[in-house]
This record gives sequence, structure tokens and C-alpha cells, in this order.
Amino acid sequence: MARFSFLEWPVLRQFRTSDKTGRGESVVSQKTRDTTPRTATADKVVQSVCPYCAVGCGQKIFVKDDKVVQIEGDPDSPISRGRLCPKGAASEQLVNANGRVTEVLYRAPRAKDWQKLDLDTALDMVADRFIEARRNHWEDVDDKGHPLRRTMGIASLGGATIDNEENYLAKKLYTAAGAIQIENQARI
Amino acid sequence: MSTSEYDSYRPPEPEGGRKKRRRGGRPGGGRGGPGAGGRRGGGWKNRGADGNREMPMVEDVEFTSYYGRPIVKAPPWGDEIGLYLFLGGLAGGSALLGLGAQFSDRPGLRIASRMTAITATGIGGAALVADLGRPERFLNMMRVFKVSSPMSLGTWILSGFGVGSGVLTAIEVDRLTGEKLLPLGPLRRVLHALETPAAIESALFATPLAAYTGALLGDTAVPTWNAAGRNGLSYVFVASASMAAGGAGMALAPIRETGPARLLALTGAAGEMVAMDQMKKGMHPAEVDPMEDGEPGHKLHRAEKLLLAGAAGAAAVEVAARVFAKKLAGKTDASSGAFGAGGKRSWKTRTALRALSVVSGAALAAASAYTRFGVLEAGIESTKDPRHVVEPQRARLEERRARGITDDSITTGW
Amino acid sequence: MSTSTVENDAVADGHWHGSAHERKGFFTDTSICIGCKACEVACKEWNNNPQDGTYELLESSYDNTGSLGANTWRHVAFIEQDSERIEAARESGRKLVNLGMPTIRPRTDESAGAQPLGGALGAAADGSAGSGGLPSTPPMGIDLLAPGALEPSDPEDIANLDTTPPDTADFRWLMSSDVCKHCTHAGCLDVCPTGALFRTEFDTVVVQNDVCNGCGTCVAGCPFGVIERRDDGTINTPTDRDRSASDMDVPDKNTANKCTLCYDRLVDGQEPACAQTCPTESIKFGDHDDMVDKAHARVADLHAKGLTEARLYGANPNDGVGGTGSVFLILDEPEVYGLPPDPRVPTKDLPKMYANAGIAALGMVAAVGLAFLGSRR
Amino acid sequence: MANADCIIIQGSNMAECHPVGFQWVTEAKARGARIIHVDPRFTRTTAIADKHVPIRAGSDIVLLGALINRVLSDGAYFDEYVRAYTNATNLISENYQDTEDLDGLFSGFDPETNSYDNSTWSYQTDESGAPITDETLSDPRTVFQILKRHYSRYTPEMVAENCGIKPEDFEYLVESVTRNSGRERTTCFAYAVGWTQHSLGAQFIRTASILQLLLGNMGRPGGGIMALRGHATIQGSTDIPTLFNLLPGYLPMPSAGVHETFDDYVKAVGTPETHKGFWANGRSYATNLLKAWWGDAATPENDFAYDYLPKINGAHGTYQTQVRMLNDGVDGYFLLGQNPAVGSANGRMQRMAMSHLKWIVVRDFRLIESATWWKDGPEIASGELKTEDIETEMFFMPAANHTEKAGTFTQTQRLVQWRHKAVNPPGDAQSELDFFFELGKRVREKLGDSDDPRDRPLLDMTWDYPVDEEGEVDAESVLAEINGYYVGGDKDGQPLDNFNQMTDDGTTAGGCWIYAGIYSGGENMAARRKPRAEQDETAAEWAWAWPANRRILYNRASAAPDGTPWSERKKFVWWDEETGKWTGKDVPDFPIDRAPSARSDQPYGGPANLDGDDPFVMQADGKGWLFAPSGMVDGPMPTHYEPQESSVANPLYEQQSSPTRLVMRREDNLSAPAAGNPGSEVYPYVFTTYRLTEHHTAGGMSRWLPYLSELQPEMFCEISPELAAEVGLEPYGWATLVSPRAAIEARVLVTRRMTPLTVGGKTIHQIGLPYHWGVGGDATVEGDSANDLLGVTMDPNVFIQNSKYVAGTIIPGRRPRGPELVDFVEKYQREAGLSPESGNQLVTVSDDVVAESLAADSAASKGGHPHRGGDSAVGVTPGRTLGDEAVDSADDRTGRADLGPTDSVDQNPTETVDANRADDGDPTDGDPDRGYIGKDADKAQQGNLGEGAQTDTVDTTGNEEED
Repeated sequence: MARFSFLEWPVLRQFRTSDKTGRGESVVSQKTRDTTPRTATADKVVQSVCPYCAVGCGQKIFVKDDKVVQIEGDPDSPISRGRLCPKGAASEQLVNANGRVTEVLYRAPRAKDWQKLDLDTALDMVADRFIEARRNHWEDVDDKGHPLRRTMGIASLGGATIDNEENYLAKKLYTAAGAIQIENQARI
Repeated sequence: MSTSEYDSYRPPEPEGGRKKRRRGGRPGGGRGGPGAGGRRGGGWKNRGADGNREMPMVEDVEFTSYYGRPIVKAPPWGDEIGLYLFLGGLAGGSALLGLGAQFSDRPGLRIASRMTAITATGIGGAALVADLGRPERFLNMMRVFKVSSPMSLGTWILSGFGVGSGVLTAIEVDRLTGEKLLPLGPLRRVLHALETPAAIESALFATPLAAYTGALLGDTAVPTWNAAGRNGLSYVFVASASMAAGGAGMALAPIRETGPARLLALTGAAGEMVAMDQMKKGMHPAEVDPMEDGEPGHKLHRAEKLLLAGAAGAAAVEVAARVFAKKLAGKTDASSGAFGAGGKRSWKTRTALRALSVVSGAALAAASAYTRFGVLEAGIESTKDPRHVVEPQRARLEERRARGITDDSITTGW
Repeated sequence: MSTSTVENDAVADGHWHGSAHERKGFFTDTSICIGCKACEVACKEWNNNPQDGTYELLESSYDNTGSLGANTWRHVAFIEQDSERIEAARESGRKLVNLGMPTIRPRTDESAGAQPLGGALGAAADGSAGSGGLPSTPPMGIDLLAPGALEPSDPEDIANLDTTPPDTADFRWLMSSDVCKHCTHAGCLDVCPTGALFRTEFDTVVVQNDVCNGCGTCVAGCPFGVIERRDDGTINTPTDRDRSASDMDVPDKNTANKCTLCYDRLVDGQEPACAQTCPTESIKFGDHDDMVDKAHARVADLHAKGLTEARLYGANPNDGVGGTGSVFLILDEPEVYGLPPDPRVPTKDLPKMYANAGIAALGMVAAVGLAFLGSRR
Repeated sequence: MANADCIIIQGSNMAECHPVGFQWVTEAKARGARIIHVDPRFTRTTAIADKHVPIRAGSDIVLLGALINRVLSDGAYFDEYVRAYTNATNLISENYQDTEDLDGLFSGFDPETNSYDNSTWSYQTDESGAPITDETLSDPRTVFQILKRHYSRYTPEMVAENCGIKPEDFEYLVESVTRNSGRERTTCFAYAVGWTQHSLGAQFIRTASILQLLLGNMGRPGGGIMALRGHATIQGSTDIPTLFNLLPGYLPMPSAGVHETFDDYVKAVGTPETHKGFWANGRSYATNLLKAWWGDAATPENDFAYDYLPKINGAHGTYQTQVRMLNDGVDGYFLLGQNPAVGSANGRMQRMAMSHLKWIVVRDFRLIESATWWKDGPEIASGELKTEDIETEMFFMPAANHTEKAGTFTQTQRLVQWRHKAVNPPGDAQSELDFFFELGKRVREKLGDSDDPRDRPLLDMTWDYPVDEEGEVDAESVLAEINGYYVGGDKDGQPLDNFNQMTDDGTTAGGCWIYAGIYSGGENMAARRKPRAEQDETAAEWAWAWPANRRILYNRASAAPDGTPWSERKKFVWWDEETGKWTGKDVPDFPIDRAPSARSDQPYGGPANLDGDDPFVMQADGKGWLFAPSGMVDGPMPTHYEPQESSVANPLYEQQSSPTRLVMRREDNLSAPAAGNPGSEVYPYVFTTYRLTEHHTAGGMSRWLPYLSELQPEMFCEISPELAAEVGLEPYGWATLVSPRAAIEARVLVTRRMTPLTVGGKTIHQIGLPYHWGVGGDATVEGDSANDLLGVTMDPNVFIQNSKYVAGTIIPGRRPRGPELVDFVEKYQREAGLSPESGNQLVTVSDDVVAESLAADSAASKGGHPHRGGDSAVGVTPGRTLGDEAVDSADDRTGRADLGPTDSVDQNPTETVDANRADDGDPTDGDPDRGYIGKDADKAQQGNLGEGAQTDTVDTTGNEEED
């Protein structure tokens, strides 16, 4: 505790000020005086919605140096009035917890473990397999000759936490490709 | 003020399967013992407190708790603090002995006492710093002078005492080394002139050093300590300090000079016995339990045994010394009284006496140490079971209500 | 050792001159708490507190946190009770109501001059502790006994009001969110030797982690067992590849830690994280006096409904700690929740202990003196 | 919900699953409302509720039916509301026969397909087609009388006997509901998966809606039925569905053989001839969708590229797909933030199915169990699968989370809220939007020059979305397409304002008609954030609710037939005489200028002909349906059937369980025998699964977070003290739970919150199981997955699996490890004498009754909506490719080895694949029920499973929260 000036020594400050018992302002250190919340020092605040359940609570996301520093309830929201449940309150850890995987992993057939792969190659491989699987199980007509124009080679189980726009693109691509075994959590 | 009406009644031990299941303190505390307690599902029967009947009978409150979890927390104090308590008392007592020895011209006792004082202070201080969570910030202890914090006052007392005994030590060392070792030119005279004021100054701080630890433990929410503090823990500690100092003096200085040490030890021992008993009488039974059973109880009983043995030994040495002294008085002048000059007393009895003095001195010191560690661990033990907190507080609350004071309780119906 | 007069007034503790802030505090109404533990998570997330415990079931219904501590500044307790227990709680609650009715002593305590209670508390020198309340507390603004509300002339009246509870549940599940009490006379604050703990301008008690050297005295000083030294705790999940679990980024290690009532948020005029996130607003935050008023109104409302087991905890400025900053409405005896039934700030007995120490010191001097006189040759 | 006077939470644990939503229940309680929680368990919701009514799982229709019966017999129904707004007065066709006559069956049951032909349920209509009504409600043929007779035997005694509810609790319920309905007061029901995840799920909800219609609570503030959906945008994922049977805007996917041409399709969706409600303009909705998808290629001449749409022929739900996978009928699998290995029913079947796939793409934040099953899944531990034998290629692609991408979530009250992007995704993490855009772009590039007609849809689809500076798709452009825009003409490209502007001539295009208006005037209405302090309680300017920002549907019903509000207290939408418009606190769900007294002469003819008193604007006849002539496949009126595996005989009818439920008779999906049959005593207890506040569904977003994992670290089961004593379980000790499919272990929480019920003379013990935990190497906390215990029996309407009623038993101690686990489960199965047939007998009435029901059907005029339900999920009659001979898909697996990551498969679009005809005995038929076709199927399965255990008794079921 660097003593800038001798007079700043709390014991003396204690007797100089009215805080004789040394329990209040006289013992406050400089660091405590400069306390500011990280919500105040954030670069920007973004209004968002909690990803967990369907109540749709408003969330305010505080960002500093392109990193999420705090997520808390959005008092403006008429649904949640600034409140969150334990999962909502843990959203910041959902974003920042270090168990998160940030590179593409690939497991070859019969392999024992993952191997890293760059995004571009992975997307290409998936596209190849998409086309190949689509062709493998293509069905033009059913046994009574009615047109089907579909493939049974691709299936998808979408989560109920992906946005409407993402659902839209997925359904559009799958349907155009003829894949019909498309499902999501709404039915489980 | 603390009437002792507590012990006239004691809430009956709740019958049935109240198993003490202790969930260890927060960090790293292992899971509680096997959850065999019969308290699963619904809570226990609680025969409602019947406060508004006039007769001051404290109803037999059934003890409930939150899954047996502790209510107050024990401080993270280990053996270092127990060591400090003992050494603090020892240093205080020894400083007084040193002062007395200086004025009653007992060089042997003086040197021994002052050496004990400074070593005790040194080791005690180091133990304190070692026990800190962040030892590198020990200087923060001098940041404020807080009347309401015994530890704050204690630190200032220890420092004051340390300064005094430091100076005395310098003087003693200088003397012992024949004024040659230390490169003190003109300062030597100044140093030696300081001897008496330093002695008085350290003596001034000595007794508070020994006594404040009573308030230090007392001023906590730990049930046993708080109750002890309110019922004279300082007397116990002061007596224990005297006993320790006396014991140390007896052990380190020759018989001839350690008369006062023996007397001090004896008064200390007697004082501690009385004070401890008086203190326990004033405490609620649930607060006394931890001092009587388990490991702390074991330590305190051992302390008692050692104390008795040491006191007996010290008394024997005192009587023997007096008898021989009378005989010697006949023959030689009383001035030097150096034993060496004693004629007829054989060498054997003298060494036996000396040995007895050392042994009993050590025993007394050990007794004092056991008392300190015992009280420390009893306090920590008492926080582990919520019963030690709830029952005394319930009794105190009901007793106040019986006396008609009904608006100072933290739980209010309105 | 002069016996110190211990001011009993929280505002006085801090001696913040020129602080326009009113005293802040919580009111936790456990009757509407749904035990969702959002407060625990929001508090930990805001303060970056490390994860606590060994990922094991703590054998206490849905509570796997155990108790407050260095890493857990909010703790939700779960207590399952059968009808017998409910009846007993309702009975003890009814007695409490009879006891505390203001007819014995006008509760609208004016200034310090109210009837001195020093004598009753038995604490010799601490006469001023009992009365006084907070000069800043306006005489209880809302008159609970206004006409229309329950209007018993004497305590027994409430007993014969038709207060049969709507439907005595044959089972109930108590849930309550426990937090630091921010007492008016804070045991931890008083005993802290380094001035790390201090009374803020909002009259809350906060640890300055850059000052605290972890001596641990405050841990023993707290009558509620809230504050604790942070010795371990890990924030990394064991699966973290590049950083091993033991390499914890545990902030403020080995110093004392406890709820700061979100001091850093208060400074910026924000609401504490737990109060903002509580879904049913069981945790209310605001000026301490409003909180106490709300508590009184709420408990009166519950009693009117016959739920006499409801009682307040910490709303009485004359209790052992001078009333607490966080006021609770609980539905059973305090110890059922793990709260002390009659907590007392140890500082109340300090003058007496200093006196004992003084006498002991003199005794010791006398003993040494006698020892030397006795063995004068 | 905040202004409800009584809230009945049934089939939901709102305080734990929707805590912040629950603030409105406490708000209502503070205003004096009465909260009743009907649930097998005493949960945190019940702790706040005024009353707990413990009920046996699966018996909700008995309780609600009894309430309907009491409301009708006491005359406590809201007479004026019922007469004006429901089809109570309509007469039903002569041929209709009720379950009272056919001992549990309705008329029109075809034992062949185990499904109903609903022609006998239609209205009696006069020659002009208008339904005949009887205002006096006395004619036995009126819906009112049929309803009364249908529920006549649902008495309080029946409730006590079958649901285990004490009579005084039932009276309390009746009194609360009746006292809080009518003009001045409203009652609100809230439900979640507690209702939906049963083989009668849809009918549970129907019963509640009938009750609410009778009490006049529909369409009114504080009334109605609140569906508490489980996930951030699960409502969105049914509005714009990645579902097999729906196109965006609830347009049905065309069925092969039924919707040959666009006109057939539109006729099924809704035409002015058959509909008075807004479904009448089905044609324009469909045209706009096709136009949005295929842009210029969709022209009036080619029916707007209707033929591009693939056709479905039956149920392609996730469980049917699982069976197809097990028969190597599927190659690739996309998992978008979903964890079927833990969350889906019959988890073991899921994992085994995945081992048959060629490749799986998992998109998630962390290595969930569905991504690591091949190296640390339960089957690896039990030796049923060996890592080195598993052929499946796994792609784990990190996903962006909700702060790293912009987009909209649709919450449970249809409110579409926009999320702004806060930060960039770290490393290679990518949003689904970006992923699909990239995938689509690459697939189109690779197909570039193909002239194969099959690839036309892919190449013609509109896929040129603007890309922002970081190369990510601009989500608002997709939202604009969903909203709809003008095509050609002066307003080309301008956004539409509402779905009435949609035309069927191709001059407008819109991805989802119910979302039209979300981007009106080019402003992103979903991103509106007017603070609640600055607007009234309905908060109309916060984000946007579909349809047309309306907050309470059918709110015309909140006014009396004459347009005046029912009461001052419950005033919401009313008719304003001067302005000649409907006005109120919300956007009126009614043609704005249609006077209450307006009456049209024709029965149908689209929205133009909606009468002044037809609040239910979406129904064909504008009325609330007490009796559903169509739309429900398992009966016009909800009827109590015992759940699958129930150990209690159906007290009301001969028909034990729902005849139209979908079962899967498979070795790996065995069921406990029904009540009374031998072997049902081996599984005496009832498991019911549920969620905890601290965890999120399969744990993907909560078991990796220390702050949440430490709150609920270990898997546990909740049992009553009586059961603990009976079985000798030690509180907080370990127990093994066994079901016909699997065995798992869990800590034991002995609590009085679980109450044993006496039902049918026996005491039924219910055991509660949270299902968040899973076995995998990566999570912070792990445990056995409750979903391994569940079997797959599906609701015929929506194909959701039954997770709330599972027969099983419990024994102290931990479960065996390794291969012994499989033997352990088989021991119980042998003891109960289980076979794929046990428990799956669909029809339990005598044959002559069935014949009688069929006879009634043939007499009725053919028509109605032919739907093939029945005992097996409708056989997915596999199709055939036109063109020359080709390798049978199952055999071409030989070519797999060269599919290594490096080499790129040469494109040969013309290679065709042989058909999988249903009758060719080819095991890859998708027919779930016929997966088990004797020996060769097993052989084929063995081949690629490659594990030792001969009879692969598959178990694990899924309970991935509500739909």
C-alpha cells in the first residue's frame, strides 16, 4: 500500500477526519474510490433475446474490445421486465466458458480420435457428400407411379434455438434438394 | 452481571435420532457424514415456544437446524495462532519477571526472562504473519488504529512491546559479549542508559499483551469464545501467561534466583484453575461442551494434569529452597547467597532440585500452551455443530422474554 | 483501555460527510421465492466468483450449494415440511405476533431518547446500543394499525380474528435466498484490523480486496457466518484443453470475500445483479427505510390472510445487530433456514471484555509484584 | 396471464421451466387470483400455487372430461358465448356413432389402416350446403347433446378412481373454474409437454379448449390456453418449420398421390368454396411461397413450379427416420444444435442408428454427446459398438451463439424479436445462416451445368442474398423475403404490409404468409424496442407478433355478439359504433369494418362472408369447435384411453389404449404388456420425466457451464417415502431404474413431494426423473440419461413421442457396468415375456363392434380428409427412380472406402439408384413398423453393427421437451 504522502496514512486520516473508529471513509483505498462497473466502461450495449426457453426474455449484451463482458436482463422488455432465470443469467458463461470448440473437427471412418480441418475444406467435403447422398437415395415416383421427386438419403434434426431466417434457408435448401426427412425439436 | 441461573435448567437432550452430521466448512469441506440422519423429508417436531405465559420457565425448545449445517463460521486459524497465544502470554510474563529481576538484582533470572521474552515475541510475530492469507501484506495491520478491533489494538501492543524488549535484548547481548562484539562506540552509554525506561516501557505493554488475547477471542461470534470472553477469559489467559513465564523462569534460571518465578508460577496456576472454573460456570452448557469433549477437551484435561504436576513441583522446590536458605543463612552472609558457596549441602541434592525446578517449569509452560491450544480448538469445534449456536441464543432470547423485554428480538411478528 | 462508546448508528459508522446517499438494502420476501437460483448465478456471473464445491449432491433437497461462503454470496435454501411442521410454525408465529405488538412499547421510536433499553440488554457499558434506531428512519410512516387494517386493541385480539388460512397445505416447500445482512452494527466491520472492510456511502459493508491480508478475524466476527476467506475454487471446466483445472484464475485469492451489495453497480446508480434478475421480485432492492416499510406491510397482509407463520427477520432496529440492511420475511423459525435466532454483534460485549482484560492486566502486575516481595531474601 | 382470475397450470411445471414467465402468475396471485397446479409432483410451481392436485400421469382427459360434464350438468357454461361462438348448435350426421355406442371407438374406424375416415363426423347440411342448427340445443344430434352424452360417465367418482384425485380437490377445482368464468372473470389454462408428450397429447389440449369454450374464456384477456413452449424459437421453428410435414406458414407438404396437381393441393389447403375463414385464400399463400422460392422459374404456366416440391407419403418424423437409418436407408445427417443421443426418445436406438450413417454434421458450441458417441458413448462402454468398427464420418462444425449472429426468435406468444449481432464468432465458428448459404452456393456450383431435371429446383431457386463486409449473409434480406414483396409492376421489390395484399397471380411473393407485415414499409418491425414504460400493458410497439402484430388471437370473442365488451373489467376489443370499426387494446382479429350484426347468406366464400359473430376467423365455419368434424385423426372429441404400458385397466371403455396411436413393433423398442396381461407386474411403477430450472434440455447448453452444473450436479430420481420403504432405498443413496428398454442409475431423493395414488384399487407409485444428464467424456457434469428408459409410441396427429408415462421398476444399488448391463436388461425382458407384439395390441374391442363402426362409415358419403394413420406410422412406401437399372442403394456401401476426406468424388449426375419398393422385401424400407421383417433384416443389421450381442435389445427413449 504505497503511501504517497505520510498524511494519507489511514491512521492519521482517521484522526484528521470525523471517522474516529476507522470504519468508513478514512480507510477507503484509492482502488476502491475508483470503482466503476464494467457495464459503464463497455464499448457498446446490444439488445438481444435469451437463447434458452420460449418466454423470450430481453437481454442486454455489454461488449468491450469485441468480447462479451456482461449479459443481464433488459428492463425495457415488457415480457421479462429486466429479469432472467438462472440459465439466462449464465448466458455470459455460455458465451465465454472455455469448454467451447472454435475450430472444425473431423473424424475419418474407423478413426480413434478427431483431427483438425479448416472450414473451407470441410464445407467442400460436406457439399460433396450432400450431393452424393442425395443421388444415392433419390426416388422419382412411388410404387403407384405418383411423382415423389425426393431423396431419402439426407436427414436433418434442427434445434429449436436457430433463428427463423436460418430455419427458412435450411428448409428452402433441403426442399429444393428434395430432402424431406427434416425434423426439429418441435416434435420431440 | 452474568447471573449463573443458566445451569439451574438445561433443555432436555432431544430424544430420538438426532444425529450430528457435520457438513465441513465451505472450501474443500468433504461431504457430510453418511446421510443417515432421521431428519429426511419433513422437519422435526417443534413444540412451539410458549412465550407469553408469565412464569419464566424456558420451554424445552426442540433443536432444529438447516440439515445440520454450521450457522457461524470458524476463522481459518491454525496452530500458528495457538502458538502465538502461548508465546504472547509467555513474553508478557517474562518481561515483567525481567523487570522485577533487574530491580531485585537477580541477573540470572533477568537475562533468562528477557531472552525468553524476545524469542517468544519473535516467534509469535512470525507465526502471526505466517497465518495470514496474504502474508506479504502484514504491514496493513498498522494501517489503522481501531478501538473496536482487538486484533488492531493487539498489533499495536505487540509492536510497542517488541520495541521495548528489542532494546533490552540489545543491552543484554552487549553485556553478555563483554561489550566487545557490538560496534557501539559512544552509543553504548546511551544504550545502557535506556535500559530502565525500555524495561518499564515493555513492562507497560507486557500485561496488555497477555490480556488482550482474551478479548481477541471473546470479540467473535464463535459461541464458546464469545461466552468465555464474557466470563473472564482474560483472567484465564493472564494466569496462564504468568504460569508460563514463571515456569520458563524456573527452568532457565538457577534455583537461587527463581524464587519470584516460582511464586508467580504458583499464583498463575492457582489463578488459572479458579478462573477457568469460574468462566465455565458462567457459560451456557452448550457452549461448554466443546471444551469438555473431543480433542479440545482432551487438551484441556491434559493441561490441568500438567498444571497440577508443575505446581506441585514448583511448591516442592520453593519449600526446599527456603529450608536450605535458612540453613545457609546461619553460616554465610546473606548477600551473595550463591549456592556454590554452600558448604554442607551435597552436590546431589542441588542438581536434583535444579532438575525438579526445570521439569516443573517445563510442565507449567506446557500446561499453559495446552490451555491456549485447547481453548482455540474448542472454539473452532463449537462452530461446527449449529446446536452450540442455537441453544444458547434461544435460551438467552427466552430468558429476556421471560423478563418482559419483548421488542429486541431480530424476529418480529409485526 | 478506555471503554469505547460504540455508536450504534450505521450512518455514523461511515462518517461519510456530504454523501447524499440514502441507506440501501434488500427486502427478501421468501413467501414468493420459487427457488430458481437465478440470484446465485447472476451474482457469481457479475462478480466472477469461482465455482464452488465438488459437483456432488449435498443431500439437502434441491440445495446443492450448502451455505454462503467466499465463493457463494447468494444461497437459496430448500426446506420440505409436512403439515405438522406448518402447524407448529403457524403457532410460533402467532405467539411472536402477540409478543411484539406495539402496545407494550410505542414502536414509533422517536429520536435516541426513546425508552433506554440498555438495562434490559444486560450489556453494562453499551447503554446506547438498544434504542436509537436510525435517526434517518422516519417514525414508521405507514401506520400499520390504520383503520381498515387489522385494528386489535390488545395482543389477544389477533388470535380471534377469523384467520383460518385459506387451505392449510398438507405439505409445503420453503425456499429462501440468503445473503449478507449488511448489519447496522457489523461484527466483521468492527473487528477488521486492517480497515479492509468499510462502511460505504450506501451504509453497506464491503471488503476492499486490495487491502485485506486474509487474517480471518472477520470470519469469526460475523454472527451469521457469511464472510469467509477464499482459499480455493476453480472457474475452469475440467475439459479445458490448454489450461489445467488447477490453474485457476481465482480472483482475490486468500482474502476475505462476501456480498458487496454490488457496490460497483450502486456507484453507477444501477440495481444489484440479484435483485434485477429475480423473476418473482422476491428480492426487492431500494432505500432501506422503504424496504422495512414494505416488509411490515407484507407481513401484515399475510397475517390478515391467516398465514401467521410469516415473520420478519432483521427489521427491528433494536435487535442484537441494530437491525440489518437485508430484511427477510420468513415462514418459520430462523434456525430452520440456518439463521441464528438471536444474533448479537460481538462488539456489544467488547467494553466488558476490555474491562476484564484491564483488570486481568493489573492482577498480573500485582502477582508479579507479590512474587518478588514474597521471595525477598 | 397477469389479469387472469384463476390460473390452472396442468401438464406444465411453469415456475421451473419458465421462471421469468412465472412472474405474471405471481402478479395475478398478488391481485387475488387463485393458482392451481395439477401435476403428479409437488414442484417449485406448486410451492407458490394455492392448491396442489396430485394426478396420475396420463389421466388428464378423465379430469377435464369430468369438469366438462359438471359444467354442462350444472348449467355453469357461459350460455350466450356458447350459443353464438361455438358449433354447439350444429347437427352432426346421422351416421355418426359415439364411443358410448361403440365401447371406445368412434364410427368410421378402419381396422386395416387403424385410422378413422371422418366422413361420418361431418355436419348435417341443407341443400345449399349450410350446416343445419338447432338453437334450442335439444335435438340429440346437436353437438351440445353429443358432448353431454359423450362425457356423461366422466363423474367425480371416476376421477377419484382413475386419476387418484380426492373428491374435495375435484370440488375445489370445479368451484374455482366455474366461479372465475363468465362475463366478469376469466380462467386461464397453461400447459407444456406434460400434456403434449403423450400418445393422446393433441386430445388433452382439445379437451381443455372445449372446456374453455364452454366457460367462454377463449379470446379474452386472462383467458385462453397458454402453450408454454420450451425453446427460444420453437414457435418459430413450427411457423417457418424445418419439419417434414409443413411448409412455412403452416401450409401442408404435398402428399404423393393426394396432391397431384397444384389445384388438388390448394383444395386441401383451403378454398373459398370450402372455407369462410382466412384459409380460404390458401391459393395465394401457396403461390407466394413458390414465387419466393423459385422466383422467375415459377410462372402461372408451370403452376409456379409446384412440381419442384418433393412429395411426402406418410410420416417421416425423426423416429421413422431412425428406423430407416438402422436399415442403412439414410447416408447423411445434419444435427443443428440438437443432442438426440441424450434428448431423443430411445437414445440407444438413436446412437445405434447413427452408427449406420455414412456421415454426420454436428453444429454446436461444444462436443455434445451426439458428437462423441462413437468414442465415449454408453454403447462403447457396454461393448455393443467398437470405435474402430464404426464407419461414420463425423464433422464437428462450431456454431455461433445468440450474441454472434443477428436474427429473430419467435417466443411462446408468437412475438418475433430481433437480436442484434454483438460480437464476431470466434475462430471458425459460423452461424447456421452462413453455413446453409455457403452449402447452397457450393452445391449449386457443383451442379452448375447439370441438365438433369432433378437438379432444376436447386438451380432455379433464388439464392443470391446480399453479403455484408465479413462475407456473412445479411439476415434482414432473408426477413424481407419472408415478409413478402411485390414482383414486377411499379411497386417491384417493395415489401408487403399484410397477407391480404398477397395475390395468387404471381405478382407478389412471400416466404411465409403469417409473417407478412414484419418488414412492412422496409422497417424491421421485429427490432422495435419501445420501452415498456412508454406504452400500455399490451406493449404493441415492442417487436412484432404474427399475424399482423395481434397479441391475443380470436379477440373478437372478448366482445359480446352485439359488439359491446362482456364486462368493463374484461374489456379488450369492442365495436365502435361511430367509426364503424372494431377497436380496443389490441389489433382486432376480425375484418376491421365487419359490423357485429352483419350476416352473410352463403355458408362459406372466404373471409368476405365471415358473419358478425364468427370470432374464430381461421375455422372453416368461423365458430369454435366443440366437435371437430375434421382436423383430428383420432376422434372428433377427446376420449380417455389408458397410456401405452399402463398397468391400469381402462375403466370407461373396452378399448384399453388409443386405437390410432402409432407404435413401433421392434426388438429395440419393446413395451411392457398392457394392464391385466401377464408380465405387467415386472414393471409396476411409473416413470415420468421432467425438466429442472438449472439445466437446459439435453444439457448441451448447461452441463458445460460450471455455474449451472454446480447447482444440480448429479442425476437423481424423486420417490415417495412409502416407495422407498417398500423397495428399501436409502435416502440420497443410489438406485437402478429398469424399463423394458434399458437400465440406468441415479441418486435417490426421498421426498413427500411425490405422493402415491390409489388408482383402480391399486397404489400407483410415480417416480420423477429429470433427463438432463448424458454419458460422454466432455461435459462438466455427467450422468445416465433418463431418455434411455423411454420407448417410442407416438401421438397420431403430430407424431410426438410419449415421455410422461413409462412403466419400469427400481432396485437399490448401482447398475451393472459393461456387457452385463445388456444381460441385466434382457433378464427383465425375459421375465416379463416381452416380444415386439406385447403392449402394442391396438384394438381391444370385439370384432363385431369394429365391423359396426366400419359399416357406419361405408353408409356415409365418401369425402372428408382421407388420412392414413393406423397402427404403424404410415408405411413410407418407398419410391422408384425412372430410368435404367442401378445398384440397390444398400449394396453400394462397398464404394464407401474411397470417400476419404481428401479425394473428391467425380460427379456423375446421371447415375441412378434402384428403387426401394415396399414389397421387394428390401430391408431398407422406411416402414418403421415393418423394420423387423424376419431374419434377413436382422442379418442386414448385424452386418454393419458388427457387435457381438446377438439380440440387440435397444432401449432409451427421448424426451426432448415440448413441441
